[in-house]
This record gives sequence, structure tokens and C-alpha cells, in this order.
Amino acid sequence: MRRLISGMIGLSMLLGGCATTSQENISRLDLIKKRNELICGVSGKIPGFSFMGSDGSYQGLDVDICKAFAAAFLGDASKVQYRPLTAAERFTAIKTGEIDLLSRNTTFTLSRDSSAGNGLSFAPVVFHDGQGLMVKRESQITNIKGLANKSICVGSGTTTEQNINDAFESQSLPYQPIKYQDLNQVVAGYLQGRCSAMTSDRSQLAAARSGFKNPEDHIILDDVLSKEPLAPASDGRDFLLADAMRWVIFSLISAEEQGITKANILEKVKFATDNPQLKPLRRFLGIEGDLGEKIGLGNDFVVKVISSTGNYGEIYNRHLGSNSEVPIPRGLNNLYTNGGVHIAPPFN
Amino acid sequence: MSKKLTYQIVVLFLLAILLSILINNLSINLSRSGLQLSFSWLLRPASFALAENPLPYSPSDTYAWALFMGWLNSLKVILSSLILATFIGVFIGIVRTVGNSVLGFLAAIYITLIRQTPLLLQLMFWYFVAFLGLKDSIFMPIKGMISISNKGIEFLGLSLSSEFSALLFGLSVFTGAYIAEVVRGGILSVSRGQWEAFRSLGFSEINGLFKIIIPQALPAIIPGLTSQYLNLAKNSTLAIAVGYSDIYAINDTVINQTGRTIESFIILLSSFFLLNLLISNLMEVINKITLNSKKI
Amino acid sequence: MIKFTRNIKRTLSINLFNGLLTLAILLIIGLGFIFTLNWLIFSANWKVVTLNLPLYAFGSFPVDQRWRPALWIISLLSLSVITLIGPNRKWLRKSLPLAWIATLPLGIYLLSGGLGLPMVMSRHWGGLSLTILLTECSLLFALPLGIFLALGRQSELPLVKTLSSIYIDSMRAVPLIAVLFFGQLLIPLFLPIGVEIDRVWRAIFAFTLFVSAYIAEDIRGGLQAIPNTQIEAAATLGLNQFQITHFILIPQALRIALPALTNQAIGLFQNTSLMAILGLIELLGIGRSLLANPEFIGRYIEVYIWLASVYWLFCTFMAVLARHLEKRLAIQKTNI
Amino acid sequence: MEHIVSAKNLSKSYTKGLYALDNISLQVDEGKVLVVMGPSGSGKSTLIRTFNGLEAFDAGELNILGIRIDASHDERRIRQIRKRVGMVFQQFNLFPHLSILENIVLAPVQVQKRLQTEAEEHAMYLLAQMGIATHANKYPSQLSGGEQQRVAIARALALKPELLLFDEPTSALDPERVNEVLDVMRNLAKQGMTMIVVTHEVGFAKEVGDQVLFLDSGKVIETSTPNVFFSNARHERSRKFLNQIENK
Repeated sequence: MRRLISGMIGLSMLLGGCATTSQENISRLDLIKKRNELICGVSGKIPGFSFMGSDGSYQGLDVDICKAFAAAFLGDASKVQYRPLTAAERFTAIKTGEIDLLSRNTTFTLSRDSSAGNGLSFAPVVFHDGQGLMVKRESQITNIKGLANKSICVGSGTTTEQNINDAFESQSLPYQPIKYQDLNQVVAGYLQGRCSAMTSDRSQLAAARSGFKNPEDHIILDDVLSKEPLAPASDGRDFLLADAMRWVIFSLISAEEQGITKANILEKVKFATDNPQLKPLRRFLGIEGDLGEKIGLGNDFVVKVISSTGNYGEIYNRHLGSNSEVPIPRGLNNLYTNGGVHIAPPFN
Repeated sequence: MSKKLTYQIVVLFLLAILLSILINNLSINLSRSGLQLSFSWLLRPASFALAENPLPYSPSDTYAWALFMGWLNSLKVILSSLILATFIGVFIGIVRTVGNSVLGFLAAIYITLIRQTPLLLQLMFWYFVAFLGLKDSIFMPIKGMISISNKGIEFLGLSLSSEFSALLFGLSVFTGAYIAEVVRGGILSVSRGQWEAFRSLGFSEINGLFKIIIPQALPAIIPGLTSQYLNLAKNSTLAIAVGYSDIYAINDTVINQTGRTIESFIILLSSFFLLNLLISNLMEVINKITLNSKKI
Repeated sequence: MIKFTRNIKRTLSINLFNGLLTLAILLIIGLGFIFTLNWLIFSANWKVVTLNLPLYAFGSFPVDQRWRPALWIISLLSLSVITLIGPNRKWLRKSLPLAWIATLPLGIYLLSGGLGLPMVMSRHWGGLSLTILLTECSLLFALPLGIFLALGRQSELPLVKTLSSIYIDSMRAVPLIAVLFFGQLLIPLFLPIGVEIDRVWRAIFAFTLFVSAYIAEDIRGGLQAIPNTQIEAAATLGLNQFQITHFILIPQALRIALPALTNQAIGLFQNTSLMAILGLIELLGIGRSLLANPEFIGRYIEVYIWLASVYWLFCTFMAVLARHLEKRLAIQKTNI
Repeated sequence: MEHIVSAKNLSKSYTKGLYALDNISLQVDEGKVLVVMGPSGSGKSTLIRTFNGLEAFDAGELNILGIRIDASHDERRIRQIRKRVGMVFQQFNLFPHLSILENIVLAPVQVQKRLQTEAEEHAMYLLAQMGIATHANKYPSQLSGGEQQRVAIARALALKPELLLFDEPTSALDPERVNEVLDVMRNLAKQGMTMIVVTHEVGFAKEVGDQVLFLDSGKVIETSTPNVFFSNARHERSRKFLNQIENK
């Protein structure tokens, strides 16, 4: 018997010892390629960015960004598995490896980016937003001071929650936050008069308002409570994946700068192949050089991305353009040449 | 070496292996993603506001204090629903056992509707449809005494938010349906002879029910009641669906702000063990009191 | 004589009061009915339901493959009907439990594909078919686990007894949503690097952990209700401990615990809705997702009423099935 | 020849000083029927239950079918005994969730590893002997008490036991049902089955019993042939007991 017990102790020590040494450092990018599928965390409940259409598929700007990543990593924009996540669970989902990357209206902030904070890594901003407040026209409220002592509907677990707190606190205005789990509940609370105002990113306010029965009865206040640069994010320790993501987003913007669209991409490829003197274009499209390989992708990754999702402007117009269901003026989200802030570094 | 001892050692060994593998994986995963276990963040300022705080609270208070507010909010809604649910349950239970046939029929409809639909859906209904559906119209049966609107209930100076009220009614009406069955079972467990006895003594139905039957039914009712109360406490975590800041909802916010998933989860579990202990001890005391009064 | 008139008076007054009460109640019901009918017909907009029926049933399952979850649900329903009718042929009756168990692998096969069917990832599972899958899987896994835990709690081995008790009691002390939260967010932390469990399966795992503790207590109640003489009689026939447990104790405990077990099943079906909070797109989750579609913003009363009726219908159906089973399998107490 | 049952100085007490069995010795030979009588609480049930290990005892030793057990209550030996000794209870103790046939077939198939078909054939034969073959597919709750007790006897016989124990087999039956069970037992005795029967049925004891053992307060008061015991009991207490049951 004694021998049995000592044997057991020895065996368990062995097991424990083995397991602690099995640290490893493979990039998520390899894992994605091996799996041949990208797992992309989205909200699933934000009109214009990611929501479920009547055919059951996800649509929106955030969803198209996922597709662009899949096209770049795997050569096939349809190889994405979408994981609808609540605001509260999104970062844990990255940390635990539940998802490969997050494309879910996530604000780029210092503490989220730092390794001492949430330890994420952010790709370039895909949508410049700002937090705003929406009130009913009949309430005659025109600025944030008018909301003193009023209740405000807010989504919980978001930077929105902190921003509204900072905004009111800095002006010593008391208020009452009513916190809901997701945007459609915030909208319901606001529409039913539980709160005098609802706060969210201005894009979301506009998106929500477009679905109201009488959109003109609601106004979005001019106060902008915060900058909300929304960007895809991944695990901060995985530099390879972060690099790849960064340049996929830049390729979308660069393509728009160069007038390369889903419709003309093949034409452009042919044009570049026939004209060896067009060095920058040839490098961009992967006909020459090894830019793609440097970030762990195929050299023609730009072609794959643009031919499946189109450039940044096309994605924007599809979901947020004036003919879409959720029209939001481009404003800051235009190219730098058109008065916006989107700019892509050189592909050299 | 007896067989029994061997079995137990094998079980212990398997369990130890399983635990050590799990804990080992956890520590690897934690060190890999830089999530060391620590509770020191609890003392940092929470910097989020709360809509309801039973004790003074401001966003510059600590996370620990914010979580404590959540716990108190949970306790508040649990205790008040517990009382309301008991009234509803006892009333419906009695109506189903004795009483007007129309009322009995209504009670049966109430029970099937409540018991055959998910509580989560009911809570959303209470909040988004019943309370928020009032829009800005204020429903005021007696002037100055009670007013109900989408902002909540004002009753003699006591003001309850609509989130709290929705949760209170949702939980009470739900638990009441289960308590009603417990009460009915208890009343039916008292022998028919007792009814005939008090009738022959000239008691009225209601009087006899409360003075003769219910006291005898109590020992059969209390254990069932206790487990319903514990269920109610557990179900109160669905507060998150109607925007009420209970312990689970605040934990959710804290996790999102700090990324301290495991620590927060441990805090959540311990607060529940505490709540459970509180309720079951309370019921134990009540049980003893009823048993003692019965002896006398 | 005086007593007689007094009695008459009392009866009359009771009847009068009763009558008035009844009238008042009927009036209120009538008003409520007219109001509701008015809303249902004139104010409600049922497009959010009628346009999305396939979504409620199958989630985002590929359109050309929707026959698969449909086939599964139909086979489950027809099996329920067969069970309700109660075939008289003995071999058919004996194979019913087996058929029920077989629906589970059938369901998983139909949903996930393989072996000739195109694969469908679990992210596409949703709606009612996901709700049913969560319920059935968790139940079928929790039942044996619950039986083991109940036996463990009755065990003569102090260690096994203590461990089972600790597990059961602590699982019953925590809210379901905390267990599900554990399943969705913490389980990955306990797995080796590179090993992933699909989130649907993690949800099933969490439900199984939770429900098995409740099932264990119900079965323990059943075990305790079996008179000791049954064990004596079996021991007298020379059956060993395992055979007694297998042939005598478990079948009887299951029959005694059947009402409680069916209540657990119905409760579980309802509780799968909590996964909507944790990000699975089951029946309630579909409703919530659709409410974010700009086309349907604000239509939540219709969605909630629709979902409530679906849940109610299924739960009532389950309850009817359960009562029927109880009646057929009931043990006449007088003869134990 | 060896005795089928032989008990030597069996003692058992539940609380100190109060004996359920007090220094009991007895023998039963093959083919004999021992009737155990005594007032309620005298230890009859305890005694018969020690013979197949349902009750342990504190001192003394037992030899059943050549298997020796003592106060240590060795479970392996007890299982050996149980495989060869049948028992019929006052409350029948049929398994309510199994049909009559399944009740009888369970032990032969599971314990003796006999073939299902063979066991069923044998069960049907036994049921026919008991006159209840038509009930084979019914459940215990659908049968009368007398019928259930006959099933219980068939269940015990299915294991082809070398000794049958009866613990007040007719006490729970309606008076008009008692004989249908006693008839079965008479037949068994005629076929040479060794039996120990705890009963109050005087007629049965007189007719079938080879010996009557009278027990009071855990002590053997007397052991006599039925003729002697019922007409000319040696002890005062025995006579008092007989008077009481005759006056009932």
C-alpha cells in the first residue's frame, strides 16, 4: 500500500512538472491559418456596424472588416466565424483565446492598449466617432447643463459609461445613470421615457434615430463628450498578428486613396503587370517585392482584400452611406484629402 | 488493506490529478496573458456612477465599496420581493384551495402562465412593457399617496425606481406562483377532519383557515418556502436584464473596467454563499419559532 | 328555527358577495380582453415575427440546409406524440427510451453535418433548434451524473460522501448565471494552450454541471423513499450491491423522482434563455438580435409576446407529456 | 448426517441487557419443517433473519448448509448462503417496477447466470404450480395479497433453494386468502422441502410441522413435536400463549 501511495505522489509531481514547462509562443496568425478560419468577435446588435439581417447573416462595417482580415489571412472572405459578444465579455474573450481578434466598436484608449491595463493591441482606427447625447426635441434641452439631475440611459461596461461620468463630474453636475446591457435596451429605455437622454457614440445615436418612427423629434446635442476612435483589437503580445491587422486596414484606406475599387481591381492588376515602371502600384498589389511576406501574409493580400470587400470608402458607403439604412455623414471619416483624418502610410 | 480505503484513495488521487492539471493550466494561461491574481485593485477608485446606492457613494469611492453597494442592492430587492412573494403566494395558494370558482380559475391561469415561461422574459416584459410602457403618463389612483410612472413608484414619500419595481414585481409574481403551490400542498396536508371540526365549532371559513388550518400546515410549508426563497435570491441576478445595479451587474462592470475576471468571480461566489447563509439561517430561526409555538 | 333563518341569511349573503365578486372579476377580464384584442389587431405590427419565422426556428443556419434542424424538430415532436399515444406493442414500448436517447446523436449529426452532409459550424446554430439542443444535451448528460452524485451522497465511503455533498450543496447555492458565466469566460482559462471547446458545448457543460446537482437531490429523495425491505428482498435473492443498485434502486428512484425530474426539464428549457445574456443566439437571443435591426426597432412587445407564447406552448407540451409518463410509470404505493 | 441448519448459543442484544436472542441453539434436518411460534417481540423474526444474514448476531455460531458464520458477519459467506436459501416475507416485498415474470426471473439470470429463456420457462412452470400462470405479465400492484405472496414463494423457489425461510407469510393477508398460501406451503412440505416457518397458524403447524419451537423474550422456552406442544405443552408460558391465540 505504501508503495502505491508513494507511486501516486511521484506520478502527480511528474505530471505537474511536465505541464509547467510547456510554455510556447506561436502566433495566432499561424493558428488561424491552420484552422483555416478566422474567429472574429463582433457585437451583433449595432445597426450599421454589426447586426443580423433577416437571412440570419451578420452585416455591417465591423463585419466587413472581419471579412477583409479573412481575405488577407486566408484568401477567402467567407471563412469567418462571428462571435457575438457583450461589451463586458469582449476583452476576456481575447485574453482567453476564445476569439482571434475583435472588431466590435471598441474605443482605442491608453489603458486598453498598455500591457499593464487590458494588454491589447489596436489596429488603425476604422471609424472616428465621438460620444454624444440624444434628447427629445420637445424637452427643449439644448446642452449638457440642461441634463442636470436628469436620468440618462447608458450601455454598461463601455467607455461610454466612464465618459459620461467624467463629463458630468468635471462640471459638478449630478445625474442618474440607468445602465443597460445592450444598445437596443438603451434605445427602448430612452424611447419609453425612462431617461431624459440617451448617450452613446454619435454614430450609434444616428443609427438608432434612423429607425425611429419620427426621427425629426429627436436631436443629437452638439456637446461631444469624448473622442471615440473605434479600432479592431487583438492580444497585445502577438506582434505578428497585430502587424498583419494594421496593414490590412491601411490597405483599405490606401486603396481608396489610389482609386482602386472592387470593380476595377483586376483591371489595375493587369495594368500594373503590363507597366513595369509603376513601382509603387506594383509593390502595393504584390506584383513586385515581398511586402506581404514581411507581415506573414501572401504578397497579393491587397488584391484578395479589395476584390472581396472593396476599399474603405466602398465599405463605408455600403453600410453607412447616404443610401444605406443608417446614413451617417462621412465627416472625420473621409480621407485626409477630403477633409477627414484617414491616411495610410506608404507601402514601402 | 481494506477495499473501502483503497477505493477512497483512488478517488482522492484522481481528483488530485484533475485539480492539479486544471490549476496548472490556469497558472500557465494567466502568466501567458499577464493576468496575475491580485485583489489590490479593489481599493482603487471605481470611477463609475450608480443609479441606486443605499449608502453614500460617489464615483471616487473604491471598487470594494461599489461592490458592497451592489450587494446591498441585491439584499434590498431580495428581501422586499421575498415579502411580497409570500403575500402573493399565500393568497393564491388559499384561493386555489378554497374559494370562488372564478377566482380559482384565474389563479390557475396565473400559475400556468408564470410557470411555463422563462423568468428572464417575464422580467423584460415587466420592465420594458409594464413600467416603461406607461410613458410619461402618471398613473395616480389616490392623489398624493401613490403615483406610478415610467420613473418608478412613489408611495407615501417612498420612491422606488422603475428598475427596482420591475424586478420586485417580476420576482415576486414569479416566486409567488411557486409559493402558492407550496402553500396549497401544505393546506391539503392537514386532514379533512380539522376542517369539519372548526366548522362545527362555528368558526367562519377565513377565521378557521388562519387560526386552525394554517398553523398546522406550517411545518409542511416552511421547508418548501425556504427553497423558494433561496431560488428567489439566486434569480435576483437576472437584474442585469432590466438595468438594476445588483451584485452581478456591478461585477460585470468591474470586470469590464479592470479585466479582473477570476477575482471578481470569486467575489461574486462568496457574496452568494453569504446571502444563502443569511437566508437559510433566518428560515431556521423561523422554523424553530413555529415549532416551539406549536408545542405550547 | 332561528338558527335556520340565520343560516339562510349567511348563505345568501355569501352568495350575494360571491356573485358580486364574480361579476366584478368578469367585468375586469372583459375590459382587459377587449383592450388586448384592440392592441393585437390595430396597434401591433407582427412583421417582426412573420418575416423572421425561419430565424426563430433555425437561427442563421444556411438556408439550403434548413431541412436538417427542421427534420430533427419534427422527429422529436413525432416521437413525443408516439410516447403520448403509448403504443401497445411491448417491443415498441421498450424501445421508446432508446429512441429518445438516439435523438441526441441524430440531432448533433443533423446540425453539425459530416458523413455526407455539409459541415455547419456551431456559430450558425440558433433559435429554437439551439434551445432544444441545449436542453436535451444538458439533460441527457446531467441525468447519469446526477444519479452518480446521488449514489455518492448515500455512499458508505466517507470521502465519496463528503465530496458529493460539497459539490451538490455548493452548486445549489450559486445562481445559474454565475455558472454559465464560468462556462463561457473561465473554462478556457483552465484548458491547455491550443485546446478549445466550442462555446455551445461549454454552455452545455455549464448547464450539465448545474442541473446535475438538482437532479442528484431529486434522485436522492427517490432513493430515500424506497423502503429498506426492497433492499432486503433483493439481498435475500443473492444480488450483490451493484446488482441491487442497478436493478432495484435506480429504476424505482427514477420512477419516484419522475415528477421532480420533469419539472427540472421544463425549468432547464426555460433557463436556456439566460444564454441570451451571455451571447448565444438561442430563441430569446434571436429576438434580441432582431430588435437591433433598424427595421424592427421598438417592436419588443410583439417579440416578447411571441416568444412567451412559444415558450409557453413548448413547456405546456412538455408538462402534458410528463404527466402522461408519470401516470404510466407510477408505482402503486400500497404494494411496496 | 449433517444438519441443514444448526445454531449454537446464538445471542444478540439491541440495547445492553435486553436480549433479542438469548443463547439459542437448534437443529433442522433435511426435509423437515420447523415451526417457530411466540408472542410478538419474542425474537422470532430476528432469529429467522439471522439464518440468511439479514441480521448479524453478537455471539455464538451458525452452520447453514455446511457454511459456518459467526459474529464477524463475513459478507462473502453470507452471499454463498443466500444463493442457496430462499426467503418469503410478511409484506411480500415484490419489486413493484417489474412484472411478475421479471420479478421471478431476475435472480436466476443475474445471480445464477442462467439463460433468460430457460429461467422464464422455469418461472412459468412455478407460476402454474401456484395457480397464477395467467398473471405472468401483470404488475404486483394488480394482484391480490394472496396472489402476491404466491409470487413471492415462486420467486424464492426459482433459485432452487435447499432451505426456505418463511417470516409470518400469512399475517398480512385477508383471512379468506390465508389458505391459498398455506396450500402452497403444504405442497412444498410434501415434496420434501426443508422449511423454517414463523407463523401463528396453529392448524398449519399441527399438520405440517415436524417440530415446534416456542420463543419468548429471546429464549427458547421449549421445543416439541406439534402433538405434544398443542395438546400438552410443558411450560406455563407456552400454555398461556396458546390460550391467547385460541381466544382470538
